[in-house]
Amino acid sequence: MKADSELSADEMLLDRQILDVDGAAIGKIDDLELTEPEDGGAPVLTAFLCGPTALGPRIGGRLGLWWAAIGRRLRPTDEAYPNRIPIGEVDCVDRAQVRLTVSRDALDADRFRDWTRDHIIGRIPGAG
Amino acid sequence: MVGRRCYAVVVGVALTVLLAGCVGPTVTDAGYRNKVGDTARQISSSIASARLAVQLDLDGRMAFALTDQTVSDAESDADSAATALASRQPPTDSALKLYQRASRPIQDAVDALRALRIAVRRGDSAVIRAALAGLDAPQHGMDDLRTAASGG
Amino acid sequence: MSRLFKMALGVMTAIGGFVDIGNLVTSGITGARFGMALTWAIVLGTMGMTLYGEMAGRVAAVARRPVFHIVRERLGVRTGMANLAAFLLLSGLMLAAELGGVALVLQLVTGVNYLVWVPVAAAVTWLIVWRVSFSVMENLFGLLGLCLVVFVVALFVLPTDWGALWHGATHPWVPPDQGHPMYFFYAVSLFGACLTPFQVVFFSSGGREEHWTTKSLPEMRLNALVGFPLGGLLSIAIMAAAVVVLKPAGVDVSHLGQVALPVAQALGPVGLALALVGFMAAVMAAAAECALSMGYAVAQYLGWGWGKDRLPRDAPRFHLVCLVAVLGATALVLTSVDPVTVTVLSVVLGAAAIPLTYFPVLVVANDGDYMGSHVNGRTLNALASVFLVIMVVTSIVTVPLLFFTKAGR
Amino acid sequence: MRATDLLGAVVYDSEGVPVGAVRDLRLTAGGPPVPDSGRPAYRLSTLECGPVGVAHRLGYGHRPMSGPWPLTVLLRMLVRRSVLVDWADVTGVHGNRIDISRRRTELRGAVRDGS
Repeated sequence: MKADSELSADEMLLDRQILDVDGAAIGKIDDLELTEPEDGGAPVLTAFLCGPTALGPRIGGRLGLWWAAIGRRLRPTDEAYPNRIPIGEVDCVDRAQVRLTVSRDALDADRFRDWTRDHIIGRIPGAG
Repeated sequence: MVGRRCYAVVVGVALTVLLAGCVGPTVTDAGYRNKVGDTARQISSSIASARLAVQLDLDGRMAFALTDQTVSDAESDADSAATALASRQPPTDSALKLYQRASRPIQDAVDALRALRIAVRRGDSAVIRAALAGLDAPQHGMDDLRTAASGG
Repeated sequence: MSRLFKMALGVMTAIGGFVDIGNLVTSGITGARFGMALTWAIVLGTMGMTLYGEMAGRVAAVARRPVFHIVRERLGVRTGMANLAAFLLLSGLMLAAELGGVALVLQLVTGVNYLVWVPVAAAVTWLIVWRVSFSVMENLFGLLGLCLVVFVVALFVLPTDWGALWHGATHPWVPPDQGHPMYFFYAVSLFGACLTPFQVVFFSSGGREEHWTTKSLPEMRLNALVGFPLGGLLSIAIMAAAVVVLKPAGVDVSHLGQVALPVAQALGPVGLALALVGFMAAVMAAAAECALSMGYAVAQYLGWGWGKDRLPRDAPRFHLVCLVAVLGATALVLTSVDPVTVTVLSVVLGAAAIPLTYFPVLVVANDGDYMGSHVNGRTLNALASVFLVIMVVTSIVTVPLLFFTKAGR
Repeated sequence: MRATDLLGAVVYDSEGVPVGAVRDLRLTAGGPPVPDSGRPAYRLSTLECGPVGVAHRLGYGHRPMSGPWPLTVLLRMLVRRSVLVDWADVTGVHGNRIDISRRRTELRGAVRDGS
């Protein structure tokens, strides 16, 4: 990953737009996954989390619960853990953008988009 | 959580006050006078609007359905203003007297606008001219009423 | 040559795109009621719009961030969401007003009740959103909207007393037959009609659609600094026409058709036809822009793909939001609520909501990390701060004014 | 652990005095390899704590903000009260509470003077 030697979570990462390798929008960095390594040292950044199940808890309150619940329904296995974008798939992070090394289709990150396309928008004539 | 509930209450109260302000009853003599003055002003504006549109039409400067539309709007505006006033209960004796003084010219104005609308729809320019002239008296009536409502 | 043409086209569409149902209605009403006394509100609103539009356009071109990216980035998830909700609510109201406006114009042309035309207006609006390309939409409707120049022509044909108009504009006292609350209520309505957040969201997102870069700045500035003020001038012309014809006749504007009467008096059927074409184009374009801006806002907040330069199936959720927006607004107009009342209400409430999106844009326009050498200068910042204060004051006084004047009745 | 579990949590110093809420996490390159890719990771090094989050969020902490004037002064003043807490000093994270092994007075300010 190409980035400065120091990143700040709130100022540079959270709520930034994620673009795939072609520049297509994937989502926002709704949360960061920090993992405590086996050597017992400080937690390390392992993945960006995105989607309703990551955003819901940040919205908080009843709306947040509702938001996360809808997100969970859209996941194939009713799983509560959000979409992970492993840090290894991140190409670069800088002030201008956050870009990945993979394409949107390889991630399977967005079932809501697929569902909307297949069930609503794709059925209207002229959707392309 | 408490903050949110507080917020909901404040919004609720604000909305109630706002809505109450929109349809609140007139309880004072001055309030009723104001209402009569407003009604006269609205009807007077409707007459002016219809007169302008029809005059332009007679001069061949109008097109499409605009004349018809403007005259219909004027009639229905005047009618609903008259109905709104009639639905208010005059709070005092002097208010009642004012209402009795007002109802005749207001009805005349609405009738004159109705006659104009019918004439415009029929399209006979002589009839239209006559109906247009018929607006003069109600216009004066409204002017007098405004003076009466604002004065003693 | 082609570059010059493009620039001229940009300015002309910015003029046509500035005016919408809000400007038509509020300029007509205030001209007939207050004479030129409220000209300052249009001038102020147009200056604000120019300032805001230029900053949002610059941020879109240099930092590549349209308005609602910034809102979420700088205000956070929760405040950003409240902001988004307010924007959607007010733009939905505005969209209803625009759709009602299109239907009203069709009623004026055909004589058939406007409620019949509402679904037609909605369908055409949605078709523009769905398939018409961005540049065709902007250019076609922007140029047709220029037909509104007949109001300026009308002023020259009518026996206009220019000295009296100028005197009225430079002596903005409250007319004796109108109260202060009413005067300031309509001042807010004019301010809000010129400075509509959905137009800024559209302008900056449109910049991303057209792939603006730092090189596009001169073109963008020309649109904002020349196009918007000329659009404001058009609003003043509409007001002046009402002052010359409607005010002496004692007509109080409460219908869209009355706004066109001065043109009929000056120029006859041909002028009237042009005025109605101008109304139609301006309001139709605004309806489509309004629906699109709601889609842009939601997609930008949640990080979805958006844009008219791709097929609908590649940005399905963006198109879903636009579709739902059009359907919702249509349902609102079909309740037969008076479109003119909806218009006044939406511009006034819109005025109250301006700081919500203006503030984050102002902050990011000062961020050296994003903007490099294109950050706001000192003078611009001073002006922008003054406007921030004006906007905040406006939003504080709006609701009490709405209450005291019973929405201007 | 998620970043937002830490953001907003209140930090207490060794004497139990609240230092402020966590406003930002600083991540430094050069950590151990990440399991997913085997590449070196960004490691959580510092918590930035302060009484007010707005100023930080808007960018008046570390970004080169050129104005507008009254806001710059006001927001910078708020940020100046923020302090840095090294992750190494954290002794425990319990829900919304973070305990550290130092006293408040020993902590560095988040904004260097003059910046």
